[in-house]
Amino acid sequence: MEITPAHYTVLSAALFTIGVIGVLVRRNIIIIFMAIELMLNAVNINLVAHAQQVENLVGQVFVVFVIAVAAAEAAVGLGIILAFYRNKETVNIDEMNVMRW
Amino acid sequence: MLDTVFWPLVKIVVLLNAVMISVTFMTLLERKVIAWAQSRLGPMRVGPYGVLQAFADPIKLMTKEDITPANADKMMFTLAPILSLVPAFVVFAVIPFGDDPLYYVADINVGLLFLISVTSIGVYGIILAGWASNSKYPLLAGLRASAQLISYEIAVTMTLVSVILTAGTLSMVEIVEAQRETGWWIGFIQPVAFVLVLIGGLAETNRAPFDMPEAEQELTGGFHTEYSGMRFGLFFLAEYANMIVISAVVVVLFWGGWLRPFPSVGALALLDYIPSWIWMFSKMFLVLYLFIWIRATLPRYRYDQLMRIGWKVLIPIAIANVVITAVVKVLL
Amino acid sequence: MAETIVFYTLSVLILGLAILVVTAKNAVHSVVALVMTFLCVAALYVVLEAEFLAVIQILVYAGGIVVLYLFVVMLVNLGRSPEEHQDPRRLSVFGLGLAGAMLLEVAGIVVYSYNRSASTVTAPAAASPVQGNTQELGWLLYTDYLIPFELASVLLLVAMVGAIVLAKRDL
Amino acid sequence: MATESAAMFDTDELVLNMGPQHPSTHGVLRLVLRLDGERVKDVDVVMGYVHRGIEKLSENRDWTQIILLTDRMDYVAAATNNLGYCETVEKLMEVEVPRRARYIRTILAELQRIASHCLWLGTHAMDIGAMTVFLYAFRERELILDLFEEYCGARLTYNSMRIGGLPLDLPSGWDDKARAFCDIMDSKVAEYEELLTNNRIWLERTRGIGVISGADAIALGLCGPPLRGSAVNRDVRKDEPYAAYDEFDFDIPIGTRGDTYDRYLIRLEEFRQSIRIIRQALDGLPEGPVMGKVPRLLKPKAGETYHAIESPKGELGYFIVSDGRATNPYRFRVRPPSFCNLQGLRPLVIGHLVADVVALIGTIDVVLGEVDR
Amino acid sequence: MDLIWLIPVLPGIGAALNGLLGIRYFSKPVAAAIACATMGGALLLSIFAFAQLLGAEHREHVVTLAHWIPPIPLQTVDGLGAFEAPWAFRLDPLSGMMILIVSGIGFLIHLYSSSYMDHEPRGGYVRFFCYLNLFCFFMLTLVLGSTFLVMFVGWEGVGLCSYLLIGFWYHKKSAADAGKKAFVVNRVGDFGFVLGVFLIFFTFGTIDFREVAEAASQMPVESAAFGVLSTICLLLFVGAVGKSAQIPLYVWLPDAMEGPTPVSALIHAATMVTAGVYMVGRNAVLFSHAPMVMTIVAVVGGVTALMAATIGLVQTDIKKVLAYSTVSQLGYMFLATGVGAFGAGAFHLMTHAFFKALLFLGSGSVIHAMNDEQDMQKMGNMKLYMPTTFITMFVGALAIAGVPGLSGFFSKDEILAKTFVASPWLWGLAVVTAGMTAFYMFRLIFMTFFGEYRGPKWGGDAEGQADGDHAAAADDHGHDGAHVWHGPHESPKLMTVPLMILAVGAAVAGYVGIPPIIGDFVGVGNAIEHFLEPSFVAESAALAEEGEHAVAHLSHVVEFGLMAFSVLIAGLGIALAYHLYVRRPKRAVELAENWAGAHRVLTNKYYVDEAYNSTVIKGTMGSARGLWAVDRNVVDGAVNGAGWLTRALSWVSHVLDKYVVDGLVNLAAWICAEGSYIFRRGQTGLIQNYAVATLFGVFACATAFLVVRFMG
Repeated sequence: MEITPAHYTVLSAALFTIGVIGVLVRRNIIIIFMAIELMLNAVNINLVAHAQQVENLVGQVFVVFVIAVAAAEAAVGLGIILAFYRNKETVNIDEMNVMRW
Repeated sequence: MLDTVFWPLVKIVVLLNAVMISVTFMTLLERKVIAWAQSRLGPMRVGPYGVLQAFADPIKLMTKEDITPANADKMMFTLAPILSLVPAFVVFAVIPFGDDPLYYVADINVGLLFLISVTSIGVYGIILAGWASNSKYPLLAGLRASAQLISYEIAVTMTLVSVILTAGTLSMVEIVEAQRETGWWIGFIQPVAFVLVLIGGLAETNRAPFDMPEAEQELTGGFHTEYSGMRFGLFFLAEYANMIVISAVVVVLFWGGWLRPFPSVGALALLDYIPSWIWMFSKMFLVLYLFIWIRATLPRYRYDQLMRIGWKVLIPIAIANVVITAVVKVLL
Repeated sequence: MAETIVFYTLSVLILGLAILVVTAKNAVHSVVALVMTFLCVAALYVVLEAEFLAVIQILVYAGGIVVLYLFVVMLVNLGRSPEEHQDPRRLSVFGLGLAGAMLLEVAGIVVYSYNRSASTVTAPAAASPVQGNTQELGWLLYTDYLIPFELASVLLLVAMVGAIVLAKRDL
Repeated sequence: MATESAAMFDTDELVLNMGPQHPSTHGVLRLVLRLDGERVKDVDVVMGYVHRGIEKLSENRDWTQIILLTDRMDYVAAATNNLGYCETVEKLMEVEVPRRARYIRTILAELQRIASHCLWLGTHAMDIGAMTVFLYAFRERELILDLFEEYCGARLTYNSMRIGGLPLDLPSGWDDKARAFCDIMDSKVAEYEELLTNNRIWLERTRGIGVISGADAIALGLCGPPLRGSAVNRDVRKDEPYAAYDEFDFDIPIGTRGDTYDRYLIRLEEFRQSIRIIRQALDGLPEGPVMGKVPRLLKPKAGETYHAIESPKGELGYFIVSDGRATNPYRFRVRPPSFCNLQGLRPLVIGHLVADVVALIGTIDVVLGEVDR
Repeated sequence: MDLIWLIPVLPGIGAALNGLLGIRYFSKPVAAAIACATMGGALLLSIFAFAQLLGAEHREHVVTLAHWIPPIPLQTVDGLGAFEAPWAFRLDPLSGMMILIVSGIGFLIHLYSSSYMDHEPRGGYVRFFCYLNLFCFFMLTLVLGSTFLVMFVGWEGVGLCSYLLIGFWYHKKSAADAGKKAFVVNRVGDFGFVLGVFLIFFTFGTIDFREVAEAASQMPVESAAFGVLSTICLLLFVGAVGKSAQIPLYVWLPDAMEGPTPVSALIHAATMVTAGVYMVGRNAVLFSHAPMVMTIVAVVGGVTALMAATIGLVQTDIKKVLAYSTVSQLGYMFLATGVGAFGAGAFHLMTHAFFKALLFLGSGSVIHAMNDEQDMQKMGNMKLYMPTTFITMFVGALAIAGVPGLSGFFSKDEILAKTFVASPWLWGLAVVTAGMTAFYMFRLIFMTFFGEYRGPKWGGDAEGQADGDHAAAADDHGHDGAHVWHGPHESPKLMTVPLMILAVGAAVAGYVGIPPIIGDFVGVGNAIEHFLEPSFVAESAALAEEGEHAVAHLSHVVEFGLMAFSVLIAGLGIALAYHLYVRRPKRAVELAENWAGAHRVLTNKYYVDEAYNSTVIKGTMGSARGLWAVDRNVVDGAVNGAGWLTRALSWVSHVLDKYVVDGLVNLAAWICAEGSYIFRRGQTGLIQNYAVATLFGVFACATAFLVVRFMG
């Protein structure tokens, strides 16, 4: 059976869903960040697969940008986590509610 | 099928064995060279002049009891040495040891980049070893080591960019070919880059004077304090394999790989009768000897000094080197 | 045939490891599973003839970003597991169901659309002056996408400054 | 970015136990370090692991037997310990020591100083990672041990002196061997200097590390090279000459900044000065007996005395009380230089990095046998 | 000569370097080297420029550096004039002589100071050289300035530097006060000067010296009426009086001795205080057209000379004696200019610069040797300890006393001769002053260098000698109070060499102005007068003719007689001093007791300071108090009334605001607060709940898409 972009898309959707579930279910914010990385990767798989299919490298170009954004997000996000951890001694997202009403 | 699967597999098997054997002899060489530097004899008991020491050591490591500390994370504790060994071996795939495809496993078009990226995986082994041991010294050493590796990786990668600019390709084989065509080894064009890669290589393989993570006097052995037996042996193997990789990279990138000296001088064509892989190995041997020599000579840097050198000296110089190379390249 | 085998193997690995990332009790195990996932994704890129991206995936993601995660996990040396405390108002189960429904819907859309238009649309790029995946990608980045590329570099610089400012204990 | 997080894994205070089984604490010293990241905030120095009660034992031994015990204090400089003890008892009994014996004692003490410094240099350099120097220094120490072996038969615990003089005269030809050793040592000191003195890494590891002012050093009771490193001119050999030191010409090196590098330079210079003293002593070696007039039964009259000499580690003092009736001391007390210098470790270490701790243990040059006694 | 602008700028650069960088970074030798090097450069340039000037055909050279003030239309007598001031420097014989004096003596004093100030801490040392260089910059600007305004920049600048340097030891209250006093008193004079410049512009429409002089020479001599020229001159003279410490504004100069001695030598003897004389000389044409003012100048000068000399007779502070001597000699110079002998005044200015700088530096050397002791009663027999200083100071004293053959003789004698022609009364005054000058100068010499040593004891001689090296070593290490005094000693070379050079200058400087009666014998003319002539005379034909006429009337016999008489008077003064202070020291004390009243008046300087205090200062303060009372009661009352009104109005507004406006706002807030309970429920603060909401949105969209696809 030939592998079509549809296969990749479904794989990507599944990976994305796992990421979404991680974001929604886990309470450790570091793991939530990792789930977000999974989601970004799902998107990347999609982009690369379709780039190959349409024989156009633009999709890959955008993967490069996604990776750059992911790096920036990880750096800043983890910086915030560390700063938060220093003040509150926790990384539980349920306890991060000081900005609530 | 034969060409795409069988022969590469054979080459891989041969290569892996060669690497492992050369690592054992590397340890012997190191002990001997340092012993001579320190006016003593080194191992003399096993075999003539201690030659068989190279086999005695691994046998000892393999037969020793393999202890897992009670509070260690068992899975990670086992995974860590494997994680540090695999990348060290994988990178051999793209190193060309001679001019014929026979002498290398693969010539991929992003070879150098592949090499850099796979090496960067090796850091996991060290961090996880430190963490999984569930002990203070290894954790401290593991964090130190990974910080050191990542810092120097930036410097080395930056420097390699200038080499890539000079050679105009990412393929290891083509880099050597480029040196043959111009007749100039890149080491002569990019001496600064060579020195940077050499220093960065020392740091990335945790060699003196950057052997902080394994500073026996300070951290009693570093991240592998809790390891024993063959799991310790795997770390050892990985470290020396990495040294060989660095030496091979330095030779390929800067000193013409398998090329004979003065590749453009026809009068020396006589030297071509010597097989290309002998050139390669003898150059690698010189680089490795230099590493050992440095270890015998220099004291150790302190951790903060080491990080300072990495971030405030090497990286700026590397960036400047890239910029200058780019400007020269554009102007020419 | 080979591609099929490789694809399914990798898919199973990716999804399995991803599930491990999300479910692992210990954050360090999560991180290791994440690295493995990324390596498998890189392998998938090779299958998709995107060698440069595969290498970048390993170099940046596996070798850089995830190391950062590992560091943070080790630094955040918790006395108690973050999963101990749970807010009663959270809607985890609802979210789980919703995510599952989403997956089904997307799969449905994909299957439906591909069944409808089996003919694939190709939009080959204008003839590139260079050959090879890396070179072509570079060409695109430095011509058509130069401004986004530079913006990305500025973004990274800002992120770097921001991370240092946030992480430094006393400024 | 990754290293930014790495550089700040100083999130909480870390208590690190260094020793007693640690490769670089030179024996069985235990340090409990309180770290802020890599920086030492406080340190507890725990010692006593090799306490053998030498002082108390001595109060139940014959005067001559005690010499043997003193060997076991600073076991890398046994002859110096012998010398200090013998001279103290001689002072108590007012015994005249023949000139030849005093000369030989000086030679032995200075050889011992070189040997001790060799050991120090080797281990200190080893701590900082320069392992080749370690083996070089031990090579030269071996030559001294050979000389001692030829003189008294032992290589570590010499038991090489007697109250009132020496047990033996020098073997024939010994002085030529000693001269030959001096020539060898001269070139070897230059070799050490070549490896370390201008080595960039060595400088970065030692210069400005463990700075202590002269006033602080005096207040802490430091002695020997750590004191002189802080620009305090104090050397018992010059200030209160003993043995035959007043007859020789030598200099006392003094530091300026009081850091580890200065202490290193001072000890290296002391190599040269010791060689100078040995050469002078060999050239001017007088003829005569090596044993003074001492009664068979040693029974000093009642009284107490304190006498100090300059051991390689610093001021080594003996305080002895005799009640005039027994053939053993009534009270025997040692002022060990290593013990006093160890007082300086805590102020030196605080504020430095973990990696500097080993360098600082090395720079004060303690021998735990002497600290614990 | 086009480089003359560099002459002032070089020390300016030195000052900037030392001031901006030096105080923080430079070591003492570096600072001193910079200061001395820039001054040396200025001196070389000055010599070069002067040599070129000597060789030039046309002895005037103007260099315009830049435009400073562009032409501004301003009202003048002749309608609108353009007020314009370029940065221009003028080199003519008068300014040529002045730059030589300023840069030459300035350079020597820089050298001297580098040793004299050595006890200062590094910061103070560098600061001192910064000020000193800055002073030289302004002084050279003053003398080189081509317009009144450029000159005024220098004029104010030297005033500032004088203030800074007098108050150099600002932690000492007396020094700080003296600085303030000098500054305030100078303000009075400067005010007159500024008014004079205004009037000049209003009258002539220009402020360039040459143009003013040319315009003035066209105007008639105001011998009968007190016209505009006289007014200008009087105002300018007020400025000169302030700067050059003449009656009634001389009071600041003696107090200025609180500054370091090199400062006293440079600023308060050799250069700055002569700026007044220079300015009057520079405007010779104006002054010669206002004979009434000239008379005032002469009288003020003469009376100042006499009065200061009398005060100087009894002072015991070595620097105060020299200070009053300076005031007195400045009076002499004004006397000379007042009688129209501008050349003689300038000549005396030059010789005075030499010997007075010498005397001050010598006294500095003595003070230095005596460990900062200034009271002559506590000195004595210093010639034993410091022969070089003694010899050089003795030469200086001889010169100032007017002993034949030395510089003071020539210049003073010329003034006397010219004065005799103008008015025998003033001549009498001047001769008496000359005698007093000789007396008090030699009183100083004898009290300081002869007789018995009366100073404090120090460690025994032998011990002192043995510790010499140690003391020197200690000096090298630190200057923070640990300086131990080992008795009077000769000063270091850096201090004595300038003394020697100045002594040679004081001895021979007079030979450029040999009076005609002697010059006729040896065939040498009065070189300096001839040289300076273009600066003074050319335009004022009328007066020059009159002067020539008068001098011609003076026969050689009379002139010789005058000369002999003044020498005799000086000799008498010296002899009297010798008698009273060497032969019979007790006699001096007896004299003081017998003439207690007069002595008290003189010691208290005629109670001038006290008089000023009770009149001028009290008056000023009283009127200030009155004005303050008016301000408080009337002006503040009006302001307070307005304030009260505002408050009353604002209270009304406040009530309105509180109950009406705030009520509305609070109502709106209350409504919001009550209403928000409904919406607040959704804000759980759980990020994941928000994410679920987002996901739900996506789900809805996807569902909608599917529905549309399948339905459509």
